[in-house]
Amino acid sequence: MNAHNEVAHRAAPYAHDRSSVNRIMLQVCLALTPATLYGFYLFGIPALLTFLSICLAAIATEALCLWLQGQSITRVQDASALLTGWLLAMSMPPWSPWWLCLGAGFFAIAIGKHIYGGIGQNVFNPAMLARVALLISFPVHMTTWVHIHPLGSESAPGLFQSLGIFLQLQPIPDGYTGATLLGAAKAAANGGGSIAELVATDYSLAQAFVGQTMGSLGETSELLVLAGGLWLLKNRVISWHIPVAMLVSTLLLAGLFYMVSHEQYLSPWYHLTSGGVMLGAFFIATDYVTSPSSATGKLIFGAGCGAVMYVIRAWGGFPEAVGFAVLFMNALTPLIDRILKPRAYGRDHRGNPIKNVSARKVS
Amino acid sequence: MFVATLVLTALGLLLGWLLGLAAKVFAVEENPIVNEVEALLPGSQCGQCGFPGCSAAAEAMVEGTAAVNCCPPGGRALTETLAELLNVDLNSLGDAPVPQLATIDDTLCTGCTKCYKACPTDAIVGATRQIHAVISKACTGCSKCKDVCPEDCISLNPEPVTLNNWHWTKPEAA
Amino acid sequence: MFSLPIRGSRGGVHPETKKDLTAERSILTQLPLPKKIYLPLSQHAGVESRPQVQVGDKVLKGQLVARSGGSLSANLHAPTSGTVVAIEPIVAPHPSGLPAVAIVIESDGEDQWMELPTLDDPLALSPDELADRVEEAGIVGMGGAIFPAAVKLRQGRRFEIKTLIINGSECEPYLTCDDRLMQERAEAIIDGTRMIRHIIEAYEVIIAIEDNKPDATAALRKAAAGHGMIEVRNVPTQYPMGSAKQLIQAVTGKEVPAGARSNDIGVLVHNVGTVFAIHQALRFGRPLISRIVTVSGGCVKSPHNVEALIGTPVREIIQACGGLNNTPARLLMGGPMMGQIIPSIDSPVIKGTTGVLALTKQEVNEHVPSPCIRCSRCVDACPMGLVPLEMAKHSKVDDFDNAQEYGLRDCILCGSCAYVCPSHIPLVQFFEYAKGEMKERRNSESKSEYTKRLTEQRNERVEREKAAKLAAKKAKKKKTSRKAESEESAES
Amino acid sequence: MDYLLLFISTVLVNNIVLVKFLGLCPLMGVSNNLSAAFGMGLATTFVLTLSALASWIIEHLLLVPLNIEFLRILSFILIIAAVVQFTEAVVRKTSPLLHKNLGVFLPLITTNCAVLGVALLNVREEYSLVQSLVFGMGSALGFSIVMVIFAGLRERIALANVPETFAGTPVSLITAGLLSLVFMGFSGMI
Repeated sequence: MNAHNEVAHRAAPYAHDRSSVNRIMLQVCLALTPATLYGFYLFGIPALLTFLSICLAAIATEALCLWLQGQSITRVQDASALLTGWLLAMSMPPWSPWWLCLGAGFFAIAIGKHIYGGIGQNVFNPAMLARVALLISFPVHMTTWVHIHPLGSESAPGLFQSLGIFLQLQPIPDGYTGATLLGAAKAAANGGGSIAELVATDYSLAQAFVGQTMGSLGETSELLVLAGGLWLLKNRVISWHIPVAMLVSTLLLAGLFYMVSHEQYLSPWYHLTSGGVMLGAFFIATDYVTSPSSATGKLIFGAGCGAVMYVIRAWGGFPEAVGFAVLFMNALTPLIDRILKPRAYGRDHRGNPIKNVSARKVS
Repeated sequence: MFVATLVLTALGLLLGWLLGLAAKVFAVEENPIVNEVEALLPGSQCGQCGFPGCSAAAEAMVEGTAAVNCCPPGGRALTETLAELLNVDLNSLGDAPVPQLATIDDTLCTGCTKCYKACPTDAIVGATRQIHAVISKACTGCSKCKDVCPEDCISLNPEPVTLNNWHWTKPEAA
Repeated sequence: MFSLPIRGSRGGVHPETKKDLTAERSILTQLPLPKKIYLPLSQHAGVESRPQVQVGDKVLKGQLVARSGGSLSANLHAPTSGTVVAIEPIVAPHPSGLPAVAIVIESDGEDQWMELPTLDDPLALSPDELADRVEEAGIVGMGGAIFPAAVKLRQGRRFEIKTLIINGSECEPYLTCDDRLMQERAEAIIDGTRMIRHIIEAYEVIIAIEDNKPDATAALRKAAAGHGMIEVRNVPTQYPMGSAKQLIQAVTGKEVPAGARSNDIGVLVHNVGTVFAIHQALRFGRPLISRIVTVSGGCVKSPHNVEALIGTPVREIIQACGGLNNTPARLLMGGPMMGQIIPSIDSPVIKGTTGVLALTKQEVNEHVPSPCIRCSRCVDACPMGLVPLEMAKHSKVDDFDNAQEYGLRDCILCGSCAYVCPSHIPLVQFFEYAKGEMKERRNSESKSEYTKRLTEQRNERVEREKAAKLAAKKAKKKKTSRKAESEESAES
Repeated sequence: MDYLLLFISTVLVNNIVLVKFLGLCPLMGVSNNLSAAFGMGLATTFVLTLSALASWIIEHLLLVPLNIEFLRILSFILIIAAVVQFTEAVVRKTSPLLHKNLGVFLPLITTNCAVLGVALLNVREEYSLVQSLVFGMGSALGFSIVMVIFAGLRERIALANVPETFAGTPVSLITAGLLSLVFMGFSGMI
């Protein structure tokens, strides 16, 4: 009678598809790889250092937190910390100093994730939380955008110079930094200048799309990010609802106001190809933990991300607002999940049994 | 100074009058909560809670001197209803006493009918000089029968697990 | 008669079917007679049936050995001739491994049938009489639901049934018992279908088969050709298509309202196995004493479908399939999605045993669960449109009200959610736990109400008795005082 | 248009809870249950709007003409207390369940610094009657929105495996801080 109790008891099903958390995380990392490599190419060795230090900090913090909570450190293998660090690195200024990188990785994992109990428990996207916290705390460092210096070009810094910049032993050379399109547009709008003029002189849509512009480490090439996102869609790692809703709502809102005034508002196409919209839509807003679970909920969530982002970009104090928008919608996610449950079989949308009892009783 | 005092007094009087009016308009008659609690309790006056009867227990629960899970016959369901009613955090409660069932050892029973008479829910069947048996469906585990049994042949045990009431345990998973 | 368009049901998963292990092999019918047969008294939905034999009695094959114990209970018959050697608790074929009382019959090797009644054409008899015979034969839902078939038929008779669906979907991986049955005994199934239709007076009959069983479809189409009103229709291959609610949706496009039965929308579903058993009972008077069982899984040497007597120990039917070539990681009754582990290889086959699976570790693919990452794959997979992740989270903290609200009340425990969960969370076990706990609470609530009523009744009675006693005492007192008075007066 | 801007600014940009850090007591106290938080939001909206209006009237028709501004805080609290008492009577009559859910926090709206804060800010900013009303309603709406959002978050956190050290109020406070961080995204808009 007792022998059977020793067998690990577990209810059905006794079958499983071959999915695992680790596999999902690594798939997302793989989808990010092309854009990341391109970022290294554009911004050279300092970018690589930024990337590595953030990822390492994230993984180390994860291990530390697991150890502190008495959990198995081998759970680092689920690669979720790597992905958080990776996404964070993608959205950081490419030549960030070492302390900013370590701090970012630590904040994302420790405050963003492990305060709530680790993987799956957090309410805000850890990567965006760290980015926003740093942006508010260190506005100068977080908006130091270097011009592109492709590997092999004359202006690209060598290994020692890169290390020097990374460790802040030497300053970033004069003339290496500038304003992004969104930043310049914001300045122009605030200063009463014409955005149309600014765009016509200094910026090109095609280059913005391909990624020949300055910006965050991995966000510049919308093309490669989009490719990675589509690959994730094809592999069913993410669903189409959030990205499509977010891009469409951005496009619609930006288009509407662009029609109102070409001078005051930036063209919707620039909105889509600048900053981290693509990265946000395909990789950040789609974070499982902090986005709604039902299809309708996802649509609303995505549309909300796009709308809040546009509102902040157009009228707020920050030129680049993907982080704020995603975090704001993260805060609304529990409500969306609660209100927009999927319709259950045999029930209407409000949860009452449907009334199609059609068979008459034979008395 | 005088003006200030006057203004404040006037203000106070005015607001007080308005509130008095509101209290009349929005008056509610409430059923004293003790009655509500007592109505929920099993009412078998079994005394397993340590109080002389259900109404005493209800009073103690409302006062907060008795835990809402002190009633074994009511079980978990009653505990939850009471916790909701009295606004008690379920997690703050200790382990509840397990409901018990009486069983009569038929090798020792002499059929004296003492237990039969003591049972508050008529859960014991049998007649004089016949072996008695407990209907588990009606037994609240109050142990009144055990106390009166001269042969000491009644024992109280938690309800056994059978195929009918077995269910999967909560997984330990994250 | 018009047919509604097939509307794909929502959710669902596509597990590896693994049906090729047994699908091409014909059913083994001539199994060696087991020495001992174990018939648990509870092989159906309701209460235990009551034994009608005593230890030492000789029984013949097909003889009634236990009678239905209540409205949802069923009769039990001796699967072979022999002697009743015990009526005692055995380890039940149930994951709990708890004891269940069973009638143990030692076979005498003769396998001698009792005298079977000669029957008129069942189609000429009245529906009620036929339903009685189905009940007499102890037939329960053979797809694993183990709900007494006669009860279902009688319930169906109280409604206007537009569509009778014969469920040949068999969506569980590995299982091919219905598939083989349909291929090899198509005529009998069609015959049984006609009888059921006759009983419930359905307007139309649809035999629904998943489109991964072309041979069975063809066989049934051929057998049904002569009889109008029976349509053999393919439904998409998708788990859990064999679940009545999903099948009804796929075939009729209608949903069964929550809390209602399929009867209410004029549909009745019977499994092909049940149909075959009904055919046997009504055509030949044979009670339900055997069934087709799929014996499969990576640990079985030669997987086959076998026609096994009810009560045969699992060990013996595995022996008939060449035995085990490995210690199985899991030994199951039923399919891998909704089946149950059995505590011992000596557990007997019961009426609802669709399959016996001995699965390797690799096939089961169990992992230590990790926390939920809210990927909502379970939400997409749920055929009922529920939110399994929230149901599990609330069940975990015993917040059953919210678990119900997120869908526990509608959950059919199909396991689609747990199958796709990348965190390997045992979602179904959470739901089983929550449902069990809620049942316990309901029971204790109703018991509490019951005992309360008993107390009140008792108090009333005690009061009455007291009052009566008091009255009697008074009367007596009066009498004695009068007596004393009279005595007094006599004295004076 | 100005009123609309004022309204939006008080709801989002200068949110009374997350930017001005007023009314944190009910934010922590009543936000563990969504329906209670919603009810609290409604009750506070009622009180805030009414007391903003009443305090303006008292200020401009009583205190200023009689030159007794030093009684401002005292008389405002008196008004607020009366409005709260009135609200409690109404809630108890109309929704006993909500009354039970809110418990002690309903009378405690009296000491909700957001209420007094709004009344005093109205005076400091020298708002007109309509502006005071808009400001009161905007603050109340902002308060309600944050209450509801926060309650949603807390219901989720209640199910999470929060480490023991942080479980309960600590993690709630951290979350409130992070939420405030998120609302900083709206800064600079107006």
